[in-house]
Amino acid sequence: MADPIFIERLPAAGHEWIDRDQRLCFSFEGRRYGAYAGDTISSALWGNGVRLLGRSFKYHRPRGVYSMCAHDANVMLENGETLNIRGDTTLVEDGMDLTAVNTVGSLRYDLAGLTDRMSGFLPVGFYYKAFHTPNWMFPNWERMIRDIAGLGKVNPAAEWKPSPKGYDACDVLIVGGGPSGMAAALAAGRAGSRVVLVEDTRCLGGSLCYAGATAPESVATINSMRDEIAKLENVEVRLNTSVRGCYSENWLAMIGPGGMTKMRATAVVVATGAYEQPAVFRHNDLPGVMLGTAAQRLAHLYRVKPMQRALVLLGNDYGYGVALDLKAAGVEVAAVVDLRETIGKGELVHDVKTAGIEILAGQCVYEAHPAGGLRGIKGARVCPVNSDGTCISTTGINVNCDGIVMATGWAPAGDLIGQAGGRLNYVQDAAQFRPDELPPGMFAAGRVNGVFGVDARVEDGGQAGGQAAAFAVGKELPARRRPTDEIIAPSHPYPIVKHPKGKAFVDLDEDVQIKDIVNAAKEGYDSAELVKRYTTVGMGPSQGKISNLNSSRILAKATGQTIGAVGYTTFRPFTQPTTIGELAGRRFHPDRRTPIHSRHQAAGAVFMHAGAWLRPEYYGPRVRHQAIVHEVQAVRHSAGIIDVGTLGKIDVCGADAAEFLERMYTGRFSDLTLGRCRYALMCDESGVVIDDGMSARLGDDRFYVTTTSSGSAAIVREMKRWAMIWGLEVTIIDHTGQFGALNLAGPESRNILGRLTDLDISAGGFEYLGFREAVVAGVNCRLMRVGFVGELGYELHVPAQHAAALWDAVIEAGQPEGIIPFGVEAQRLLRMEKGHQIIGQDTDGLTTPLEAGLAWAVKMTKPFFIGQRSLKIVEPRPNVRALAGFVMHDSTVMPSECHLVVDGDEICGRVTSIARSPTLGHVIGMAYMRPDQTTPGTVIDIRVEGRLVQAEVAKLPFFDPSNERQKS
Amino acid sequence: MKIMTCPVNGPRPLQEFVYGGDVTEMPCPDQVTDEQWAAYVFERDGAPGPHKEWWYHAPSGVWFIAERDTGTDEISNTYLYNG
Amino acid sequence: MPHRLLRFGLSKEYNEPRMFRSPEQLKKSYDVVIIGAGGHGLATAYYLARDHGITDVAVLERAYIGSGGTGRNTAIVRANYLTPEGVAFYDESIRLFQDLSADLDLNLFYSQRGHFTLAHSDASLRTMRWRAEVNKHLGVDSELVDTAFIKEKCPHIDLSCGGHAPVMGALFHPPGAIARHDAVAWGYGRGADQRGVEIHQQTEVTGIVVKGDKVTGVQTNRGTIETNKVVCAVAGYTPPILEMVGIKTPLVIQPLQACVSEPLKPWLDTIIVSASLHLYVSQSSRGELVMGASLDPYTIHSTRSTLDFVEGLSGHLLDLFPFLGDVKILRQWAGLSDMTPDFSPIMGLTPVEGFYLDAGWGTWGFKATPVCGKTMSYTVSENKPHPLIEPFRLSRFKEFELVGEKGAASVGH
Amino acid sequence: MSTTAFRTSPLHSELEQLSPTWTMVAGMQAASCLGDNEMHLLETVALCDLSFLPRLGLNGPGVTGWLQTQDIEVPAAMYELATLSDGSSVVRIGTNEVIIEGVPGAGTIDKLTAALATDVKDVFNVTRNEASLALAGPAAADVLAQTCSVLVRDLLEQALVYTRVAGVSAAVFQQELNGCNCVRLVFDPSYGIYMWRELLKIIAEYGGGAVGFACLFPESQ
Repeated sequence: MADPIFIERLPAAGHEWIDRDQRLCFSFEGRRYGAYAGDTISSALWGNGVRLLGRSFKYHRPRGVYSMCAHDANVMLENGETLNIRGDTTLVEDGMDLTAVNTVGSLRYDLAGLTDRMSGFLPVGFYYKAFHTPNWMFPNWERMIRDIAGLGKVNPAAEWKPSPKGYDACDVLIVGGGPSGMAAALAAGRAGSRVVLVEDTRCLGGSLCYAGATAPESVATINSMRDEIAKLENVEVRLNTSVRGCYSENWLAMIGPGGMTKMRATAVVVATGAYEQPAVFRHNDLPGVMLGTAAQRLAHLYRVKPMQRALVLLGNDYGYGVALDLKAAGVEVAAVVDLRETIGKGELVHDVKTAGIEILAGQCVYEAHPAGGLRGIKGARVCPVNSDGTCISTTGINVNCDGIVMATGWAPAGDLIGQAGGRLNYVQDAAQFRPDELPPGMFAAGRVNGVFGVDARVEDGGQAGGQAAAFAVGKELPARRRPTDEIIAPSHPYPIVKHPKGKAFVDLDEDVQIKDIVNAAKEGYDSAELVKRYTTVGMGPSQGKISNLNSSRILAKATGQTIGAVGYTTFRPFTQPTTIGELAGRRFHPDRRTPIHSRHQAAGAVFMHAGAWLRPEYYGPRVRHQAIVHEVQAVRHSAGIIDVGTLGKIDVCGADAAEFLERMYTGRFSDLTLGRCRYALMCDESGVVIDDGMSARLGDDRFYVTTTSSGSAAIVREMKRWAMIWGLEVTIIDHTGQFGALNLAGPESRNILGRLTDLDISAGGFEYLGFREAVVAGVNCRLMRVGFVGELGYELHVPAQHAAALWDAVIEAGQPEGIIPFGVEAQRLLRMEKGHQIIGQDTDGLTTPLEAGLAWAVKMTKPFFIGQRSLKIVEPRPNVRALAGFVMHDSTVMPSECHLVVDGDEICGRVTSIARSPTLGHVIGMAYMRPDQTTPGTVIDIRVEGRLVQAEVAKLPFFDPSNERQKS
Repeated sequence: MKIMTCPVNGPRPLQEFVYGGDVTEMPCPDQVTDEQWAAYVFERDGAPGPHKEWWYHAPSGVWFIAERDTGTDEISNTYLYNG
Repeated sequence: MPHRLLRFGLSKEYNEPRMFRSPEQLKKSYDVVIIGAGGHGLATAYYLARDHGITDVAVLERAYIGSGGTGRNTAIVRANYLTPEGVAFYDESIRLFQDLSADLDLNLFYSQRGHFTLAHSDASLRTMRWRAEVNKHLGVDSELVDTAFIKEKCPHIDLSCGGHAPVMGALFHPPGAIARHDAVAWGYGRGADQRGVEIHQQTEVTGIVVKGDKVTGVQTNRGTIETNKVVCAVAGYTPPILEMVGIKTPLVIQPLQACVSEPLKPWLDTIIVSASLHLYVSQSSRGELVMGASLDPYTIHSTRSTLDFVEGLSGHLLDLFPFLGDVKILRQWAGLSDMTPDFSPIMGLTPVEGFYLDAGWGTWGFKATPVCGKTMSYTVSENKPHPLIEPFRLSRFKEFELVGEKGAASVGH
Repeated sequence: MSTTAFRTSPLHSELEQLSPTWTMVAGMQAASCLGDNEMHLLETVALCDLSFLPRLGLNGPGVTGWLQTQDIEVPAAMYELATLSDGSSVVRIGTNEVIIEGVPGAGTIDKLTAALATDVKDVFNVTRNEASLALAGPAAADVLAQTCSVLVRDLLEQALVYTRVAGVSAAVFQQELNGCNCVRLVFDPSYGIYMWRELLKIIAEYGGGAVGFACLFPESQ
């Protein structure tokens, strides 16, 4: 294989970020390139003379390095595993194999590039204005549009390794490790706060890492501050860490090498700096046109010569420093074009002059001249310009250059401030937005605060750090005064030049041009938010970091408003695109197991999820249906045992316990005698059935109630609340998880239980609906004689740690009778044979006890129970529906639960439970129907897959109507 | 992350709490018309502003009352229910 | 290249007319004043003008067109509801949506994708069948489908759900669609504007004048207007308006959050909803994943974002699509939902004569936009409720005649 | 009549797979040792099942008074842990609610249980069969920070906190056992296996693992 392409860099410099001792090799679009460790993908490619790094979203225009810090989305790559990799900020790894996203064919021969030629036909919002007639054609158009749009391709085979997430807290969080951030850290640190300083690049210093030449002495400043910070034990520095979002009460999402940290900070110092803003002119997006800071990053951090011959377009004194940087990097500076009529008198300006660089004041770049072969640009036309951006294109000169470097101004990186509810206001003389009202505990410092001079930033940061430290301990905030800033007007008010032929880009992510904004305003989309929604300016991957300000400027001009009045669109998380995996973290899925879980596993249970619980649906090895029938028959003919430990289990204690239950449940409990239990039904305040269970009396002042498995938590909660509101002397003890419970059922259950306890369980000694506390198999046990499944049966409740022992003992004791465990499905079938409703299955969100055939459990004569008053309102009305049983003798077509009961066009109700009864040998079920249909013998129609099948209404229960078996 | 101060357990992330709705007085069931009762059951004070609300700290099972402005989400006071 | 685009390439000038004028002054009086220039308000204005010849209408908007729920929802349109009342209502809405682009001559990107509501338990499977059966009975295309069918339509989904609550089946609703939500408001706005309706943005209602039990005027930050008919179509901002006329309702406001990913090449053609995972996701025509989850758990009248939301949503998304770990989320936002106890809207006449309510839109307002315009305009011009919305009357609560749609709610509440 | 059957830890089946040395403590088979030189795990982070420690809950208006008659002073302050003469600890978790946790060999709980056999007015015993774990070792704080918004440095000495750990409601407190600083987690036993597995996953990333209780209660095996 051919040697990788590698072009040597500029001579080594102390502050560079590359490690020249480590050579790496990677591929891009099928060609191999060399790189140094520490190179980002963009720096390595640019350094090797690659100019075409990506294609734009809409017109597939050639793109190169622009901000060199992912404030644009020009360089987006994929490697088959990961997509939309940011080339500017992603380090080269040896052996990487990368291609650009969103190309048809290849990056170089991108067929979709045609759209650029047709752009004249694709104005702002063009897709709203076509493709919809004729209607039937739209799907094809949409498919085409979808295929052209979109960046990376997802790889459905990709695996995500769970990434950790952690909580943390600090007194003062400082976001940004530039001069102001470091100063803030020192101030807060010295004040004794627990400080965390986060910096999203690999080292502290911020812009001074690459803008050194603009203030040579500042490098020294930085180094000394770094050393100082290192000395403070209460200041923790986190590099390569970025704050992605700021939420209520200084709750911040930070992403670093170790995944996500959720940081609670008492005070936050926002020292996030500023986004350098581009100038807008024809072809301002082509490779070779870049921001001043991008050129500086290339030259200083990666020692890459940004271009051979540069034209420097500037609107502030900072740009003069950039020009000097370029010269120092061996770039021939063709000229400095200063948008301003009168150029500054600063030192830098003087140095530029003495360096012999020509300065063209009051001029602008009217257009860049594309070079052939997607090589970027070959020159530019420079014309006189007025401060309002109108340009005299008739007079002007052409300048040969392969790069245009733009230093025309800044926008504060105020995202976090906006997210936290702070406001930015437009400051005319500085021609940019500046933080105004900050939420409590948030402080801004440095360039984000509109302070640009290095010394001023250090001073500003120190003040902010001091205030943050004071706030953290609730002290009065020291006064804050704006440092005197040697840099007055860092931004040009209107670095935007129209061109009749267009292609002057405001938003590079979305290919939004000047005319798009103007035309949108013309059409009536004349507020910042509407322009965004219509033109999609700022909607792209970089969320308008380098387009929103210019967009507002253009809109303001077009609508004759001030920029302040136009304002900006809402700041929302995230400050940088954040992966779903990092946000998801480990993904906890708490699930609950009963104390008998291991026994079910051993017995071959097939588990089902019931809420958070894992419950045996049935027991293998038989297939589902056979297993269920087998289990049902065991219960009917001999004995079965089921784990009902998921039921809610509550002790209601205290002098007013009985009164309390009277109010909570629809039935009567004051007359429930010691040693007895009773069905308990609960309604909500609108009279809708919400839960049921059993209630047993343990003593004068103590009851034991069970609830449905899904209801337990909410019922306990509501009981506690009502107990408090009613001021009753009652204590609610939730034993749900603390108790295990099993139901021993079947004709043989008495014999089996008898072997395990001394308790008199004879028919007379322990009658139906009786309750006892006794030792069973050596365990203190609560026994209820209940008949949910319609057989002689006992529900045994014991402390969770004893449940397994009890289960083993019962199974053991039941061997002679061939006892087997049965699952949820068998229980459902058994109870249906017995005509027992399941709340939630045979009722829904609006069912009253009157409709559900539960009126017998409601004592309307009581003074009060929850829901009673509402039931009194609906009681006199005829029911619209009623639950009744039905049988099917011909069940060649078998309905399923929730198939409809219909009468012609009328929906009368629905099937709520249905199954073939192994005991009765035919299909039985329960359904809602018109009350007049509920008389046994009535034939009802059920619609199944379009056909009507007949069922005959039957009396409940289907099985053992006289209850002999459960009472035996 | 919103922090709420439980009168018993102190400041905790909101995820530990269950919202119990506005504190309302149940009218005496036999002294109100059907319409008044329906109003109690269904009608809510949905407008932004200071509300008295039920909150429940799930891990410890403590109910308490929070005075919260539903417009600004500011919690001015939390205390245990006392009759 | 559709011929409709030729004009742009061929003409030097950009001659597109304004979508909507911005009238300098409020008039002294209007026949009808609609509060809220969202989809519902503008659709009502549009049909008032088009179908009922009532053009002396002002639509008042506190912020900008579509700034409320219209521009914040996840743009899903479906009719697979649970109650006959709901199904009939939303089905009519879909019918209107299907012709709306042509009707408004604006491409709304109304894209029929097919809508899956996943069932992770036999309980939800039952509810899905219930919905399917009611839908079919009323002629709405819905079917309970098995996992194989889901896999065929959405090959990349992990039906085992990472081992947690595996998918057991789904309610499949072929007409389920997504649309460009803002454009719906713009289209109705333009249509209304062209017919003489005045849209006043940046105009906040500060009071409503009621004499006896009759509406006589509306006070705004730009002056007072006389009118006898006021339509309140401000969804999440309804309660403060109701206070102005002294009407009490069951409405409570809860934020509903959403987020959007980077644009991806198309891989998800259907709309996937899982109530038990509190998740819904579709892929826009731009390629973004548009995702939402359940309501915030408590009342707050603020569109602030929370980290919990996007953490939880990301986790659940990976349960179904484990390969999305590296996909990046760009932005999250929130809107306000005005929830009712039975998850059905509150529409029609109110105890205050001339005050018409279009509220209770919770999480299901966008999909109802056209039918709300139709039925509310009828209700206003006839001063009697349109038959389709009769069941949604405010008085149903005191009558204990709720319309239980909770079972059809797309996400947990 | 009283219980004679063995207790089973909610984590029994998980421990069994680690072929432990079983030791009977207070009627429960407890894993005293999970293999040789497990002590070194305490230098990073170790997870230990302490569900065998007997626990007794008391609730009701009469609790504090009655306990005084049993010579047990309950700290007045909520959640404050007091250690009894026999090493058991007592904590108030409500105006009328108290929990007592025993240690191997301590008698308090048996004594109180016996005394409760005959009904005591306004004192109701609360079954406390929780799952009870210890995170031991220097990295315990990091493990907690990944699962719980309450940080170890927020935990006061001798005081428990009710919060959520890995999505589960739990009581969390610090305790020094065998000279090793532990984070104790006590929670609903039905979540025991879930919690055990999640914590082990995280601990593994720190090079930690599960240990037998002898590491923390050396004298009691």
